[in-house]
Amino acid sequence: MVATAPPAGTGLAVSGLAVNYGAVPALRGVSLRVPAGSVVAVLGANGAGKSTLLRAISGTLRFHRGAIGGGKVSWSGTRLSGLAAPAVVARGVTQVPEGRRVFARMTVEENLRAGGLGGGRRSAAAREEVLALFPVLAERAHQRAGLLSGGEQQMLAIGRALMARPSMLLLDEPTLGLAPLMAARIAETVKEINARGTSVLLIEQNVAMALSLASYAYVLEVGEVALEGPTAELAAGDEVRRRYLGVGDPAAERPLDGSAGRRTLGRWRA
Amino acid sequence: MITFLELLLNGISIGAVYALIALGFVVIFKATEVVNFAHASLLLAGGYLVARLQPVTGFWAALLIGVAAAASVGALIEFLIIRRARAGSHTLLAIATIGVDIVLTTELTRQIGTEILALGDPWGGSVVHLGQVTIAETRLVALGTAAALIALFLLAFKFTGWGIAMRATAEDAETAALMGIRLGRVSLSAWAVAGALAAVAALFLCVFPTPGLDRSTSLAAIKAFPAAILGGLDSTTGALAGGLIVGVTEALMSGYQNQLAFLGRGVGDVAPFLVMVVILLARPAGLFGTRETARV
Amino acid sequence: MWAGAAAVAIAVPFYLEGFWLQAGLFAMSAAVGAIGIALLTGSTGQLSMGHAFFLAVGAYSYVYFAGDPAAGGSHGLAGLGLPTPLAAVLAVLTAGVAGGLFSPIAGRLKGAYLGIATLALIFLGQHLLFNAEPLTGGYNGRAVPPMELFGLVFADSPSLVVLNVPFGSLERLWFLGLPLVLGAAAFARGVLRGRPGRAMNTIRDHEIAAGVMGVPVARYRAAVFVLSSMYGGLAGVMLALVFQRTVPDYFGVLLSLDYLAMIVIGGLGSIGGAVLGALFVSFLPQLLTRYSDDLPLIAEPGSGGVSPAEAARILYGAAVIAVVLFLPGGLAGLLTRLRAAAGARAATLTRTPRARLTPPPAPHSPSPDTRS
Amino acid sequence: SGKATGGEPATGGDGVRTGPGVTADTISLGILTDLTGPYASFGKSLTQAQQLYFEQTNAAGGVCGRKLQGIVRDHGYDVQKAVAAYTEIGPKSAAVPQFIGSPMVTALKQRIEGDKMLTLPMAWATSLLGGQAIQVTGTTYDIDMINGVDYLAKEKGVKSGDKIGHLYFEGDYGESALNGSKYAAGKLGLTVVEQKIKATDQDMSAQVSAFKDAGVKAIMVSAGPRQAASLVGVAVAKGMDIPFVGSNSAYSPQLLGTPAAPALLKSFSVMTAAAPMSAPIPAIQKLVSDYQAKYPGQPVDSGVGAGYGAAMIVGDALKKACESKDLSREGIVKAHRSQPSWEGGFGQPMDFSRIDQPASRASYVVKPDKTAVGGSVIVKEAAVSDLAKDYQVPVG
Amino acid sequence: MPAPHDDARDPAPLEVRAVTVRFAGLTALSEVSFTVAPGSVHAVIGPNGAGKSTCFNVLSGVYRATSGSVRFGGAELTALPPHRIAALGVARTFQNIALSAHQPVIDNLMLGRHRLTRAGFVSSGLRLPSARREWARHRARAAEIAGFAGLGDHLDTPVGLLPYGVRKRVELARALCMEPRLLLLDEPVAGMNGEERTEMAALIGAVRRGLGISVLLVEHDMGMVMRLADRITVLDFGRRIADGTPGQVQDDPEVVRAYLGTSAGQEDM
Ligand SMILES: Nc1ncnc2c1ncn2[C@@H]1O[C@H](COP(=O)(O)OP(=O)(O)OP(=O)(O)O)[C@@H](O)[C@H]1O
Ligand SMILES: Nc1ncnc2c1ncn2[C@@H]1O[C@H](COP(=O)(O)OP(=O)(O)OP(=O)(O)O)[C@@H](O)[C@H]1O
Ligand SMILES: [Mg+2]
Ligand SMILES: [Mg+2]
Repeated sequence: MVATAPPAGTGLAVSGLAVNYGAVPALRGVSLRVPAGSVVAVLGANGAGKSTLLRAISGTLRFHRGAIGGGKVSWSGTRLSGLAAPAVVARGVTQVPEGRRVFARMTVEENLRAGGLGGGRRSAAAREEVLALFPVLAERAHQRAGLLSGGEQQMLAIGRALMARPSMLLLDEPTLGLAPLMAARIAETVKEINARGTSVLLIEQNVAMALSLASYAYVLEVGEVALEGPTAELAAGDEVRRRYLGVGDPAAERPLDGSAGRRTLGRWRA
Repeated sequence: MITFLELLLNGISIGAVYALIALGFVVIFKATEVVNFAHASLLLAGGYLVARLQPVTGFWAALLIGVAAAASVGALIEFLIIRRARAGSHTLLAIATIGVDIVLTTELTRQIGTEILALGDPWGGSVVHLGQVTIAETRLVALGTAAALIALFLLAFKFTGWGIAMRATAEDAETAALMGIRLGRVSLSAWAVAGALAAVAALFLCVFPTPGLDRSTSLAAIKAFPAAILGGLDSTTGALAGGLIVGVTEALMSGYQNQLAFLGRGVGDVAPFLVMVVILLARPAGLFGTRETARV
Repeated sequence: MWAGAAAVAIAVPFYLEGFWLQAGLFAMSAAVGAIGIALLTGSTGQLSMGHAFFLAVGAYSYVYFAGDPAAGGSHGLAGLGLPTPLAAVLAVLTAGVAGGLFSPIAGRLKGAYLGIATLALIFLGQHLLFNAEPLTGGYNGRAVPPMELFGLVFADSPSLVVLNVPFGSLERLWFLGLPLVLGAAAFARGVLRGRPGRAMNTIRDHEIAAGVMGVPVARYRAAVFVLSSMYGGLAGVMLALVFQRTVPDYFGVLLSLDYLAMIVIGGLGSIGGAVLGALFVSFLPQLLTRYSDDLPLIAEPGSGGVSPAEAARILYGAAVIAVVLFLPGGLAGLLTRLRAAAGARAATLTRTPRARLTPPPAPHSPSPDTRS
Repeated sequence: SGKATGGEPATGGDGVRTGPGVTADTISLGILTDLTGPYASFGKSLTQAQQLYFEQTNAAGGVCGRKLQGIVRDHGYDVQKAVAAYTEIGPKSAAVPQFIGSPMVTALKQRIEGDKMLTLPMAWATSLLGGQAIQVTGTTYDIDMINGVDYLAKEKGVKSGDKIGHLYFEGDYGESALNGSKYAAGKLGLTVVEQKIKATDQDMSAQVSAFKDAGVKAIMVSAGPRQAASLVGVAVAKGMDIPFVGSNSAYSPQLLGTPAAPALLKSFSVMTAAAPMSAPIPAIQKLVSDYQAKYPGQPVDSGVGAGYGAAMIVGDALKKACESKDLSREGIVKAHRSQPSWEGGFGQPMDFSRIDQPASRASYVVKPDKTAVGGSVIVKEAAVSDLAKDYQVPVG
Repeated sequence: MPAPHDDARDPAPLEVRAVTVRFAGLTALSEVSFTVAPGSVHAVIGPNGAGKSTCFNVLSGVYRATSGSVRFGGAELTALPPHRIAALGVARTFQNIALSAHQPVIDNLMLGRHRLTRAGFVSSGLRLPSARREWARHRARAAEIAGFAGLGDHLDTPVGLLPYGVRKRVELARALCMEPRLLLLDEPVAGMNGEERTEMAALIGAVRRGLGISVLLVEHDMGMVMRLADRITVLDFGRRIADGTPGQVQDDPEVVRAYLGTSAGQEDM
């Protein structure tokens, strides 16, 4: 895929974004672009600021006592930064939160309805599409969402977000804690969603998967963009492989038993 | 037998009023997970306005204004306090509502002073004879109103977008916001609805068999606590069931207190609480409440 | 600094008039009760609106255990005539037993549910107090036998003059109340910092984890409830001694709510906060009444404006709201912050302050690290 | 330390022995009232009437060359606040012409007696009798009810073998009253059907059902005005055409604005030791016009008469104490107790010399009246029934 | 395998026999059986919703089994409440971190010592010397365990301020503080990056080497499972579909179909 910068005005543009939690800076001058119709990945270690980035876009920073300190976010030319979450949804940008966060006490069906509340009127059609994408949700329609397994919950969370018929989907670690097969299912789903014309900003720990899905990727490190480029280049480059794929890292290859230097813990005798 | 029927009917009808009050707790609890201890003062506020206005505007207009005003007081509490303290825990917010209750009740009782205010309702002191059983007309109206309102809310919670938005917000405000739900509106509307319900309940608490609204009216609201909780704090059906159980228990225990002398005098007041304790022992989340099922 | 505080505390009865001593003693009793609630609500996340009941149990059992059956006179009130210190200890234990009897509920319910369930205790308690006349004296209550410790009677007679100051019951009780409050606070602190405290906090933060780590959750909830009712009982005994009379009306819902207000205003979860809150809530109405003549906002009694009692209630209701809105750590948190600010100004950049999460432990707040 | 001096009696320049609360030019009187609690309306009338008395007395030169001064403390019907307030104002008061609430007075009984503080409780329970310093004015609740049952038997056709109901509050008030009705019923061969309620109960439907079921021929009411209104209203609506007789605290003119008014006007009467404010007694008529002049627009209820009367009793005790040059607290109590037949111009004479007897045994029968001052008029002049005459009052 | 000790606290076999767990209208586990040999690392894998966490919840007493038995040492676990199971030396971590966010790390760890300590309300309240001595002794051990888990620098930091990966290690350390005979780890590396995963895997290996206890492991990271586990049980829809050594399981066509999707090697991403 081509990774040239898209013309301004289409897609998502983040420029010089700075976010603070109280006095603590979490993002410093982050700029990135998600061209309309593309999948872009953001990678980074725990605490790099990936979720913070999504919160800044979706307008949920205030729930974490965070605030935008500078820069701006815009979608198709309209400014998103400063808007409250429902207003962002109304402009077609929807986020699937980290850790799924389904409404545990409501049924699957009701979760889906909740997802459709902020969006347009055609929720019946949206529902059809979501259930076609995730047939298991139809089977479990009347079960309480809190009692679904992790993967089922993740599907519900994505399905729920799709109920708003977004043109831009923000996904925060959708494969967190999912079985390999399920992670692959989710990856397929992301592709399918994208194929239907929705742009996707994907945050992942599963770097290999992220690189295979996205056309362009950014790597965040302690609140700043440390690396960016077309995924094909990144995947080939040593730096990403070593830092995030655990490939080529001697530690990963180290035999687990009998390693030298590791602290040991003896039994406790009382 | 006649006495029994009469007591039962009385219990059911006063129970309907308790159910209306309990419904107010339930609405707020469902929307914000906050137990609203200020409900009694909302009730007093609504009743007070109706009583003050009715000589000027006539009963129906006064009732409308009173209901609207109580709704705005509820909304104002949400807007000024609950919304701003969103970060706090629910227990803390519940205690904050105790603070609200203290302030409002003190000011309202000061305003009411020592008067007994009539609400000027059209039913007056008339009674209806059903066979040999007599019952105040106001109580029948209360029963009908409560049943209708409760049914309405039951359906609303289950089937309307408003109901779903409310429950979603209660559970996880941030995620609800991500769904495009306007949290401010949801919680504001819940408090407004609770205020309106409180005003309606105040009306029925202060009409005929009771002499009118006075400073102690809000104390009656305390009986709605066992009603709300024995039904299950998050259940509309529970509010109805709880209200009726409390009303009937109270009426029967007071009516038969001479036969129950060994339990001590005035057992009618304690009975609702005893029933509540017994039910909670068997079902810690109340009769219809959802049991917390945690997954780890 | 501690010596200074001790000296002031000891000097108080020599200088202040009865009114202040009495207010101080009420506050001491309130502080003990509030510590009990702080253990329950602040540290374990359980709400109780029924603590007035345990104060009543403490007060009435003391009177019953200490009351002289012969002196009951025409009222024929029952009493065991035990030595008063023993009666006080037994009264505290009785309050504990009463809390224990409630443990099937206290162990199983949590949060606001428990709060409302405990309302039953108030109504049940008052029903008993009114109806068990031979024990309680019914509506009129009973006179409280003064405490007698090492030959010293904590009453107005026989008269006693210390350093030229007549020592009546209030002056004498001061020296009984002070060590009791300090002891109660020290004990609670020990509990919170020790093994039980950690278990309690985990029950508040994550009930299931607590169970899996080996904490018997229901038994612990019940045990904390019992401990907290014993604090209530002790507060009741102290109150009875100051009051010299127990009356059922006093032990109502409002009293229970006062206790909740105290721990919130003081700062949830800390013992110092409970004590501060108790001082605030008990002194406020007394101060306003006392100085009503000089306060501009407050009307003369009977003139139709805001009376001191009303002003006090409104102020303390507002204080509860204000604390929840603006002062998450309560008065205790404010003090800590002020002290930290003062410390930061005094000491320069030599030390880095220990990391601290901003909001204090709040019962039932979802822990931020749950990924579900 | 400033505490080193006590409140010992001393003798002033004018040769009058003085105690706490009395200085060279003022006599301070403690008023422990309820302005924010359930008895606020009563407390307000009482307090204003007493202020009126102080003003009038001071305008006339005061007592013993000293001005009277009230120290008002509102306890809001809360025992702890009352105890605190007494602790505060006790040391600076010479007497207490108003103390609302029998639980509050009972709680402080020992201290009041110990302080020898002449105290007039505004409660009429028999449990308050028996002390030197505490003076219950007028009748006690039980005497009123005895007179009431007697009235029912003599004039309302209640006869031996009938049942009468009694609705009463838990506590001193209700139970004292119940004692009276039971005593009278026993003497007259009636049975009492009891219904005990709490001050927070509002709706008396269940109680009416029970009374109706028992077939009572009359109902005594020793509860609050609200409960009386509900009881009478419901009973009349259910077609019970029987008389209702209330204790003096069961009625308030405000009830005449409620839906229960017609029923009350029809069937309710009240027993009271004090003449109603509409009574054609010159002293009362003067009081009413003075009060209305000072507090225009304020209701003139029974609290006005009770408060003024109580202030007058204390004022007279002070005057008598002044005559014997002893304004110490003992002196005041002694002077007060030396009056076997005090008559303030308000109707019935009172005997203050017996500490174990009510000051009077005569009750008026009054009934609600919309147009009358104070909302009630006399139906039957004060009289002591034969039953009440022989009645042995339980003390303490 | 470490040399066996003759110790009463030696790991006993854990025998899960025909355990069934039903929720309203749903069978989360049906007739599942497996045995964890003493001192071994046993993995339970399976797709999401297969019932792995449910299994852990039964083992730790959080859920009650509808039928079946779980024996550990001489005890029948299905009849016991969580704290009694903990008393037998069964410790677990949670899939979703379950720590007290406002308490410092050391206090969270000391909670793990709960079952091993005695100080009650009275002795703590009065600060009896016995309670203080006990505290000092156990704190030293907790600090040792913290050091082992690489938490030595964070002892006084409130858990809520720590990064996710560190919190996961606090969870493990807290479980270790129980001095368990059986350690249940529910997705210990979920949400971690490659480096943190390696770190955690090494830690688990060291635990097993140093303490010789049995470890029951639920994990989706197949690379880690394959390297660590002695034996693997595979669940699908609440049923056991395979049980065997990593090699056997990896090649089991049923497992490939239900779980791995492709051959296991590729999952090591
Ligand atoms: N509510 C908050 N208050 C204070 N600091 C926060 C808050 N949320 C996040 N942070 C800090 O901001 C930084 C970025 O956090 P963020 O959650 O965005 O990271 P992340 O890249 O999403 O990590 P993960 O992979 O763990 O999800 C971290 O240092 C974190 O500690
Ligand atoms: N408390 C409960 N009530 C009802 N159903 C439940 C409950 N707990 C779990 N379930 C159901 O049991 C099934 C198994 O869930 P479990 O959490 O054990 O899966 P898992 O194998 O741990 O999955 P994951 O890998 O996603 O964590 C799921 O379908 C879930 O919906
Ligand atoms: Mg994140
Ligand atoms: Mg799981």
